[in-house]
Amino acid sequence: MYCHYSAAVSSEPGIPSVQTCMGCHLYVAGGTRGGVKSDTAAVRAERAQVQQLRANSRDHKSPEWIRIHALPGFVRFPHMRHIKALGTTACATCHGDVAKMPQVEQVSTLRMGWCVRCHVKNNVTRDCSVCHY
Amino acid sequence: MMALPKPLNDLFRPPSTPGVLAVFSHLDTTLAAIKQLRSAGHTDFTVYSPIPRHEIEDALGQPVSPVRAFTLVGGIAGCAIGAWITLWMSADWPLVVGGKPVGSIPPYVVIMFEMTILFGALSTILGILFNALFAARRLGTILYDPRFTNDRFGVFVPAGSDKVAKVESLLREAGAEEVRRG
Amino acid sequence: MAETPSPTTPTRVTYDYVTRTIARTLGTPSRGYFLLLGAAVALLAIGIITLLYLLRYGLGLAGYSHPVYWAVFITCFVFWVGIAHSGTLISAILFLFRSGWRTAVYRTAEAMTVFAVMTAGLFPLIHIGRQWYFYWLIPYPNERGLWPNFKSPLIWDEFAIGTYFTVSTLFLIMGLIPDIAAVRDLATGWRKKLYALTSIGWTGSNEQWRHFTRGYLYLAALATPLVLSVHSVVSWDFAMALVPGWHATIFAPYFVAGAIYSGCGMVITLLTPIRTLFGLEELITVKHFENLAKLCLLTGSIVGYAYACEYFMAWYSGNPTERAAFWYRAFGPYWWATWTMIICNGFLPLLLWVKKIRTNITALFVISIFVNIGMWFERYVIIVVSLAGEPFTKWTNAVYNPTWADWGVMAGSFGWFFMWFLLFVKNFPAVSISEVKEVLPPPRSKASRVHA
Amino acid sequence: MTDSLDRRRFLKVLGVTGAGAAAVSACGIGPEPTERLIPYLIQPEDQIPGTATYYATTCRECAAGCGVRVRVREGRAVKLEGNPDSPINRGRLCARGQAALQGLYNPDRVAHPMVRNASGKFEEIDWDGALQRVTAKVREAQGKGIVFLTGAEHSTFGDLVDEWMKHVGGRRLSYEAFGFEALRAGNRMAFGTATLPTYDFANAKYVLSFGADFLDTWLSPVEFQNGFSRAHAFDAGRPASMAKFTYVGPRLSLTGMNADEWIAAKPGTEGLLALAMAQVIMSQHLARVPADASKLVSVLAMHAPHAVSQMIGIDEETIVRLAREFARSGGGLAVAGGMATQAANGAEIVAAVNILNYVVGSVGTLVKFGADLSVGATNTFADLTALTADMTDGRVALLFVHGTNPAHSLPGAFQQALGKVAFKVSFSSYLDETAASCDLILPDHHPLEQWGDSRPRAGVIGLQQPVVQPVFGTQPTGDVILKLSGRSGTFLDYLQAKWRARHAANFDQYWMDSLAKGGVYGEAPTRPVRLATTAGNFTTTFAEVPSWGGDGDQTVVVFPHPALHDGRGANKPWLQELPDPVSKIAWHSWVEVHPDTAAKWGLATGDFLLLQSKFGGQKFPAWITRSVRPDVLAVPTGQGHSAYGRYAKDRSANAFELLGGQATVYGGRAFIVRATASKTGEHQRRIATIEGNARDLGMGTTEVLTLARAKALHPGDHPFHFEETPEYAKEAVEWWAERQHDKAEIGNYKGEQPRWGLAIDLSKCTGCSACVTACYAENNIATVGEELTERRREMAWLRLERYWRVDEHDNVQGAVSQPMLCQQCGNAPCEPVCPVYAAYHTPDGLNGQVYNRCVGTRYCSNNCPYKVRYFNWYNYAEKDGKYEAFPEPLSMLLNPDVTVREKGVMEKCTFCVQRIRGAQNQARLENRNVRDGDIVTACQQTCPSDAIVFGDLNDRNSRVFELAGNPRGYHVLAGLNTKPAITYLARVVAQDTPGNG
Repeated sequence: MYCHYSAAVSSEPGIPSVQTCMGCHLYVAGGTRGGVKSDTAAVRAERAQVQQLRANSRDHKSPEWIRIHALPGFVRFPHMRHIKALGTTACATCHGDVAKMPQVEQVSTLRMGWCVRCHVKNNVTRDCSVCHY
Repeated sequence: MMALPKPLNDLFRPPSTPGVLAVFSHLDTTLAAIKQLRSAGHTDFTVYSPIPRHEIEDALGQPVSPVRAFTLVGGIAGCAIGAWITLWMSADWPLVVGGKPVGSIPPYVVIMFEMTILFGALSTILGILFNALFAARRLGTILYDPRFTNDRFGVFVPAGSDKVAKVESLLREAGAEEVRRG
Repeated sequence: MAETPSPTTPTRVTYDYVTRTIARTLGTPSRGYFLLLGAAVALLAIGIITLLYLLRYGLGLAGYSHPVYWAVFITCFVFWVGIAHSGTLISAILFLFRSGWRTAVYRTAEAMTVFAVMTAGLFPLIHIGRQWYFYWLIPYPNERGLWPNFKSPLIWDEFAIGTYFTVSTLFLIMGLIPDIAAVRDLATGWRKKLYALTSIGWTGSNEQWRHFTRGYLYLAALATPLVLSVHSVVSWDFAMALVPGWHATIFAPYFVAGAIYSGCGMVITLLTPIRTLFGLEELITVKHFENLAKLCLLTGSIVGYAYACEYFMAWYSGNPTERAAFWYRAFGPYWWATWTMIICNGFLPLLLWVKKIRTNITALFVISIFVNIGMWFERYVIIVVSLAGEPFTKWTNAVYNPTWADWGVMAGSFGWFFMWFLLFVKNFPAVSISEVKEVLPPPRSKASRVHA
Repeated sequence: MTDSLDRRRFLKVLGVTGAGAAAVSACGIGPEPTERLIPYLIQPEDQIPGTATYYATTCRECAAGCGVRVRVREGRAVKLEGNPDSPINRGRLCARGQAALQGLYNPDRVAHPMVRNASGKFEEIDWDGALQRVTAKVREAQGKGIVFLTGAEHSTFGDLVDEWMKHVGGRRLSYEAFGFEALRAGNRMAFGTATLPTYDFANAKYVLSFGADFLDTWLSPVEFQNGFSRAHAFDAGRPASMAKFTYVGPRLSLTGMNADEWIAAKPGTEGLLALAMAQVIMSQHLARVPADASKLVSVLAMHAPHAVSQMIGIDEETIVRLAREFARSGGGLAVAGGMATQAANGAEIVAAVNILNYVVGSVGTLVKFGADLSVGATNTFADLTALTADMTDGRVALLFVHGTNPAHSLPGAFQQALGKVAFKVSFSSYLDETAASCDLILPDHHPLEQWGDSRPRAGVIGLQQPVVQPVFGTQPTGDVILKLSGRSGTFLDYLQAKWRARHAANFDQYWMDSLAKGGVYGEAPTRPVRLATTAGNFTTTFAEVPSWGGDGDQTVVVFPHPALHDGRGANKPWLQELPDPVSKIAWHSWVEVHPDTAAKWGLATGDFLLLQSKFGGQKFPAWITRSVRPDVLAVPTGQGHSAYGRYAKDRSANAFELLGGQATVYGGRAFIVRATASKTGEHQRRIATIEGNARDLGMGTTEVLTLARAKALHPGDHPFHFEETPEYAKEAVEWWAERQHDKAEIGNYKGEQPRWGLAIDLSKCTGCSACVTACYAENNIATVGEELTERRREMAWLRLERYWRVDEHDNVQGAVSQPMLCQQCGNAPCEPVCPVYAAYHTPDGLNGQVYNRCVGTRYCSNNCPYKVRYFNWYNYAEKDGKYEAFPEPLSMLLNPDVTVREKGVMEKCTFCVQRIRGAQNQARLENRNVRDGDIVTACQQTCPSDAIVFGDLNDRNSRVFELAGNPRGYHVLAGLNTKPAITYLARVVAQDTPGNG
């Protein structure tokens, strides 16, 4: 919600501006595991990336994000309605527990059958033109 | 003839049965032979002919083939399947088109009909194959002559060494142009 | 079955003669045969190249123009399905009617059926906009949980054509088995192996015949309603729509008759060369052609009557749109197509009342060609002209012209059909051996007497 | 497993999918190619991704100065909509305004400064270098003649230019191809003021136009259309009645075809008619005539009906009848001065019409002086000819051109004259004819990229602000001039300074408000006018039918194209593909020929006709129509560009070539010439949609009522009842339908869900086609180009069908325009035939079309009686494809809320379902239901005459529900029992013999 600032109010969640990132990473250097300092490759890589980010914001360069959760062009997924209905904690149902991922990966298929099953489970419309137009 | 894996071999090439094969060049002589064989108490002999002749059927007096049962069952099953897929699939994700009911019978009748025909036909074929196959299994591998598909009739009588001679003479008298043992 | 030598076959024709004459047709092909085959393959190549273009760039290459959204492809589809019908008619319906003359011609007709359906089946796939999603029309369980719409006549089509193809193929193979066995017992070398395999151990024993004849009867009994249903279903593609000129209850019988009409035409077109090429004059006689001609005459007359009906109803109903549609058809920009069809299908068959023409094979051959042309145009008129002159919104009326893409695919379809047909007649008995024998007097030691 | 390893594998996978996507994208299968997202550095606070932001600015497509709101998504301008605050267009917009976006994102824009090198080719140059050159040139040209040529620039930018010119000792001229000299001269002649009044169409009781095309090109079309439809609509909040509209002119323009009656007076004699009517009114005391009009009696007497009817070609009775109708209406408004009357005696015609207005007392009530529309405030054509002369004689050393393209609209003389000018600088953003013959191009920002303002009339100032980042390396000319004149600051500072001067107190607040509202909107005080002494002295040109310049035997009228105007719209595919409202011809030009004339020459529609005037010759394909006088040929401008871009270049012919370079006595330009016409033997395959009249073509689709009949209607009446299912079938149909709908449990059949519907009032619709372009813009509809248009493959989801209204003698009286779009049928024939449910009925009553499910059997279109489904024959979005519809950067204006359809897919109108869902989402967020009016379809939003209303038919209180119950309402092809969701309200004609049975 802090990073994806518009997820609750708009169909697009929005990606954080570098400014937003620095909001935390000015202080958070990364690389702690549950408060315990550790020194695995993973942690080193993490630190490196935070350094990179800081460098970026210093010389006003934008980092390049790679889109993991991509839907085809003919599908509409209004984020705000899902959050409105399921609450902000519901992000995990599709995106998984991102907080615990060293490297974000796609946890759900994001395929139509997957969407539909959830819609049926929660007894919301299955009308085609709700997502496809 | 090519080799087959063991189980198939058992099925398609049953062990050979000893007996006598007679070749006839005329229909009436063949019929005569059949009559005499039956009167002599032979039941399980085989008649070869290039075409199906009702005289032979009559002479043999066998019951009507059970294939028709296959056809009936297949047809009914097909119709049922047709009804099921149409109705169930429409109901599975109900969508209204043209203001018509989700499960509207009239258009589905077409599907049911086509499925009836399809399954009826398929099961008929199976029926023929199975029955022919089982008959072959019962009779075992018996003598055959290539001319039977052209213009000759044939009669094969399974017979142990004891009866062979009797059968041979019987067939000769009936008018066989050639008699072989196997 | 007819004991006495049927008039269609001279007495010197014996079982042996039949077997050998027909087996001879499988001998080494002549140069003429290879020329024909080459031509067919060339046509097919043209079709395939065109198809690749359509796939890459889109259907826009064809002549379609709003509101004519169905055109030559669907025309060809209906044309080929129609061709298919006479085959099953001759092999199944006439079998049930026990008409002896069918035996000599039904194998060719049946092969024609199978290959015609194979050809027809391609067009719905070619003509859709996203050919690579054709399988969405098939009800298969999928991740999305979607099913096709069984209310759509196109799905009926898919089922009807699918069933028809399966059943007619089985029917053909069934009839072939005893004959393959016959040629197996004469053949040598690789062909013997092929036939040994394909005749699945046929010996002609009484047990086999017993089940075979029964089964064959039931298949025929199933094929008969099927053949009538298939073209009805195809006709409903149009009759179910509200386009004036399509939306008519007469369509099913009208289409079935037309189909058999065109089918018989095609049979004549195919038999004439085969007969001379393979020297089957003894087995396929003028009598056969005359009977086919009579079928043409009958069905042709029905078609002619249907035309008359359509126009009468358009006038009699007093429905302005109906009237407009048929006026446009006869006197609009497509008058030439309409009159071609009316002359070829309505008036040409009337010539067959004359026995002289009916029994003159050359004449029949020429007429049969025109029958095919006429029937192609009938479908063209029904489909294209009805859409082009759609009287509900005259504002959008437009004249449509086919392009090279339309013709290319159509040529390909003919190549595809004839390739299969030619390959078939050279590798399998094009005339039924066993059934031709059935109408011969069986060999007897004493002078033949008629049994009850 | 370490995450670095993870990442490498991850990237590899991505690479693979990417490649795969590329490989199969040819036939449109496979996953979306990998996206790489670049975040903002600093978050812009007014931008929410996925949510549109609107910015108010001013439309600069013509000088009317309509206010617009720009819909911006993720930094891209995706749609223009009228600004409701603007008193001029009241939230409406015309097709040209809608298409402004395609000017902004036009692929043929000049991306950077260019200079002509020694070899005569243009080469790129950096801004500093360019500016240095100009400064140098200015220095050396001082005293030798410096001229700055602009379009109609009544704005702060104009002031800046003037200042600079004064400073460097040059002069500014403003030029519009279609000036209003006749109008101004006529006003001076009649009232002694050369200003342009405002016309209050809304309150008129009778509208009489003498060739003034106030609905398409005259002065302020959107404003006038809005007003006109209020007056002319059958029941727009008034006791059921309407103002009759009579059109006098040689041909039916978009304006003309909306007339209830067409008086096809001989061209040039409109003035006579006006005077004759005035004479009747005065002599018969039909109105309270102002006292000072008495001095006209003698003049008018000379023009009594019996004296002039011969010349006009209209019989006396008609003239008298018109005079009576006009005067008795008690609110007659006569307008004159369109291109059709701008010829030798144009000023007199206007003067005469002014007199007509004056005698019925409309001047000051409906015709209000004081506002002085700045559209006409350009230099006269005479000034331009003078300039041309100066240039030819080398009295101009340095020429600046901005916002106008004289080389196209002034071919011949000006073209050659350009050659004589030592150095020419163009600020054009496109490589148009003028720019092409300049030495230096300093491309200007598009109006949507820069600051500015415009003063369309006294009291109204439209403010113009940049709504997107500049698309190319252009620079706003304002800044450039400031730099050149060595002044500090940007044009914004200059602009604000000027505004501060006007309103110093609490400026920042004032500025912010103006920005939000899109400008300051005040009322100009009406200035009373009296007849001038010159009012009566008409030249003898009225004595005989005027002889136009040139010899030829044909009278050729050159008129502005409603969409392309003087040609400035020619490089916008939307406008090119928009069928002309009258002829329905797209992508090329034409000449209008009357059937009688055509028969005489053995001419068929599509045959090319060579028009040869004294000044030039051009070929046009003939369009044979009854909407033009037999003795007149009419040709539109707009096409025939020799440069300007891929869509405009070498397309058809330039009608300006036919016109002379000589100014008329009142300094205007004659748009009527004599010419000879000859067949060339060439033929254009498809030129227009079929001709025909409402009686036979519109059967079952178009309904027209006489005023008398309409007045007689009471609520609950069903005059079109015969259109419904015939009695004998009704019972059966009803029974069946009920059974069906009961069984169809889901869907809107029980009225629980909304049923979206539309009401279209044919009495309001003028056929201006703004909705068509709006639909293109909103729904990412592909433009297919001339070749495919000829093959009937236009994609316009919303098309306008034009049906002639004819009298019993088959003479065209006018036309009915009917917007035809998907009717969203309740029993949609297209749905059941789709084998894959791509076409189906949504629960809220839409006729849904799921593009990604469609396999393209096209059965639905065959089964659609309205033929409103369109098929993607090619992949119009294919990069560099032969038929690519959105070449970079045009693709930037694609609406992100709408799928771009792929090859092989059927598409159609779905009532802007994206807007419906958007509104529903918003309502859900605010825990409320969608209110009536929340959802506005693109066509409804832009419609200048408010003819379209969208809403929920199941909501008893919605506007659309009320309209659907209107006795004038009917469903197209109701007999088919398709139960459409669109209700059309029959066109009412204020005439006894409407052309529809």
